[in-house]
Amino acid sequence: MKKIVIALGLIGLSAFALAQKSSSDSIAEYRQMLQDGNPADLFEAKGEGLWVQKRGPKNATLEKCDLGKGPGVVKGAWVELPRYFADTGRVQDLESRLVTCMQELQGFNADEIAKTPFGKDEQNNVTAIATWVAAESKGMKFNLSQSHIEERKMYEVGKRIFFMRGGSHDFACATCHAQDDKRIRLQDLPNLTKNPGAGNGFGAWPAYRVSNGQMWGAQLRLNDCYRQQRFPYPMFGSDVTIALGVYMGVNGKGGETVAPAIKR
Amino acid sequence: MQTRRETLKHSAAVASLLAASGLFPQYAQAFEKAAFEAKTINEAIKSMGGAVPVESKDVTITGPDIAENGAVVPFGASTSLPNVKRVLLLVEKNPSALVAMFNVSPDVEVNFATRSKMGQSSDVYAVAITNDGKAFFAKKEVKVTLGGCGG
Amino acid sequence: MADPMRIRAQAAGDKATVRVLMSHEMESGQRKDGTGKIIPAWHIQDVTATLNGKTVLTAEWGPAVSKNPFLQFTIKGAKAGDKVGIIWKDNKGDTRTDEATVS
Amino acid sequence: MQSKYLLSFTALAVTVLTACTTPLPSSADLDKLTKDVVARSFRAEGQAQLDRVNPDEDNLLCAQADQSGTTIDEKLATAIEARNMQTIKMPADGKFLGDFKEGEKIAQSGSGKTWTDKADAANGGNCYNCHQISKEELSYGTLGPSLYNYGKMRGVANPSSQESKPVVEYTWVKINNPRAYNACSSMPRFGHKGVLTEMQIKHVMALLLDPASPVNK
Repeated sequence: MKKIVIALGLIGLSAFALAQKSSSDSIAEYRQMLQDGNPADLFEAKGEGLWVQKRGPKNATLEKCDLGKGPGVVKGAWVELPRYFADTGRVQDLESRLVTCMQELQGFNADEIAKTPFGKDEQNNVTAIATWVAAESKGMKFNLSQSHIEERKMYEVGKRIFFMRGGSHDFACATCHAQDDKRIRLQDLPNLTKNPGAGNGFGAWPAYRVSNGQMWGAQLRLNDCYRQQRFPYPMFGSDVTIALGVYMGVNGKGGETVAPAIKR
Repeated sequence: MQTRRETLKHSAAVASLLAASGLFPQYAQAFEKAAFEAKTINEAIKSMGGAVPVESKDVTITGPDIAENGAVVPFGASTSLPNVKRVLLLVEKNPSALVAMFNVSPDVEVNFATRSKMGQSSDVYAVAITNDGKAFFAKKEVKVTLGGCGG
Repeated sequence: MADPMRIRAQAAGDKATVRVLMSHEMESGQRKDGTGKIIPAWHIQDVTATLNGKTVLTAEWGPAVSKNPFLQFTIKGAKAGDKVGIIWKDNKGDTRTDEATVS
Repeated sequence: MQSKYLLSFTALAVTVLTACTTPLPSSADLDKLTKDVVARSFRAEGQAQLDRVNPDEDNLLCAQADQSGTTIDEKLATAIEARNMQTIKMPADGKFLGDFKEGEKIAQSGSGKTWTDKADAANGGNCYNCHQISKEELSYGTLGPSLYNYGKMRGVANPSSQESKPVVEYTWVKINNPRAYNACSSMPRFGHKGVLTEMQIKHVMALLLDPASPVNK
């Protein structure tokens, strides 16, 4: 009798293990099905158009924008960002750099764009342009510079912020993103302290989110991480977000960019 | 192996979905507003005519077994049957079952793919309607998980 | 005005596979806003596909088609250089037409 | 003559080196810089006020250890555990278990305390985000250990019995403030930080310990 119970228990267990495996396989299959026809393409096309469109108080295009590889060089720029820019004296990521260009070349007010909520007005345009810029580097490998002292300082600051515990739940970025093969619910968590997690995880944004049909840049990705971490609101382009970008980007060195990706 | 009873049960389900959609060719209109507003199968059974749609191995529905997110669920509907006039995609448990309808012409293959919202786990049907008013279907069960932090 | 579509049409043998992404909210009519009021359905209702100006496919969609819709179909007898056109119209009367060349 | 030459050569080498690679500031200076960066990067939003980015001593010490990839010094750990143990309040009415059905709802809910949550709304426990709990829920996280059969495995047949008391009290402390036992636990301090109310914690206790709970089936 006892033997039967144990045997039954085992069957139950293995059936359960099987169900678990097949559900993660099925979800992988589902994700695969969405790869062809990523709506990020729509934003990429829009961004490409915005780059060459005369806009803003100065009625100018962004074609002379320097993303770090010289005015107008787009291909390969994304995999080297964030980086130090001498003209602003700051380390900047793709989105904050685009806003600088929109101010300098087109005459937009950078502070106003930074204050605009995500998904509205010029923020939408920043996301679209970032999507196109990132897509232009598709398949290239992350190679962030650490030659300037400010870039190295930002890496160190980013590391400290990544491990900083706080908020009502004592969470840090590291609580969820410093181990391999962990998940929240069924969602796999990339280990952002090294590759492949850093390159594939952080390097996947801008990404199209199927859950809400929105295109999210890295700034919004980090912003919503902090919301769920129960922290206060990190401001657009703030040094906390830039430092984290440097930390994860440097950790992702050599990883191939998959942005713009399609995500849950 | 499908028993006769099961086949009948499925047929009835599809028949009522179809009836609910009001899409039998004899009722064809310009934009089938009513079709896209039909709520339930029960609602439809009443208006059910004589034609009974049959399950057919010549109709194919492709889609995931599990959708990580019900907001976007990819489907393909195709058939090797001749003389097909329309292809429908229906999600049984959606507030309105009919998702999309494709009018076939000789210039296209009877093979369409699109993406649907799903409120919950449900059977999903691809239905092919022939020029002479017969309806054939294939169905697939799709589970919808929510996942994520929910925060 | 609505944002442009992305149309990819690729010839293989004597046919061409067309993949389309459309920029549209596809509001389901099931959701409520902050005050508890139902947000009215707003969705693409009619889709027409043409090959060199001739209609080859029409479709009718409800609000259950996903936001930023995807559509894939195959045109018989289409070859590189042919023009594939897509027209959509939504239930508010907004419409958008885009064209791509088969490659 | 030769040594003088060598000396100036060394001096030159040093100059070149510093010019090429400005040395990083000291670790303490970088800590200070981080503090400044944090201070200017966040703004208050909803109930998420700026005090949330002023880590307490426990969090500071644990983050330092996390960052260096080491485990925290044993003496520090003991001190952290002791002061967190002092935060524990046993249930006023002596009852540790509530309703496991309510506990399941709390375990499922991931909401609460974010800047988009209403401050007066009930918070969730986020439990399934990190733990397997009941067998029916397949969508569970793996950051924490499985809690399936939690009470059963610990031999809890009657949670109010004398022999179950140590397990029941341990669990109460663990949910209220896990750092009373594990200085740098990643688990939120649900009671101490006011994430869950005493009543909510009782419901979660029941989910884990009530023999009738699906967890112990």
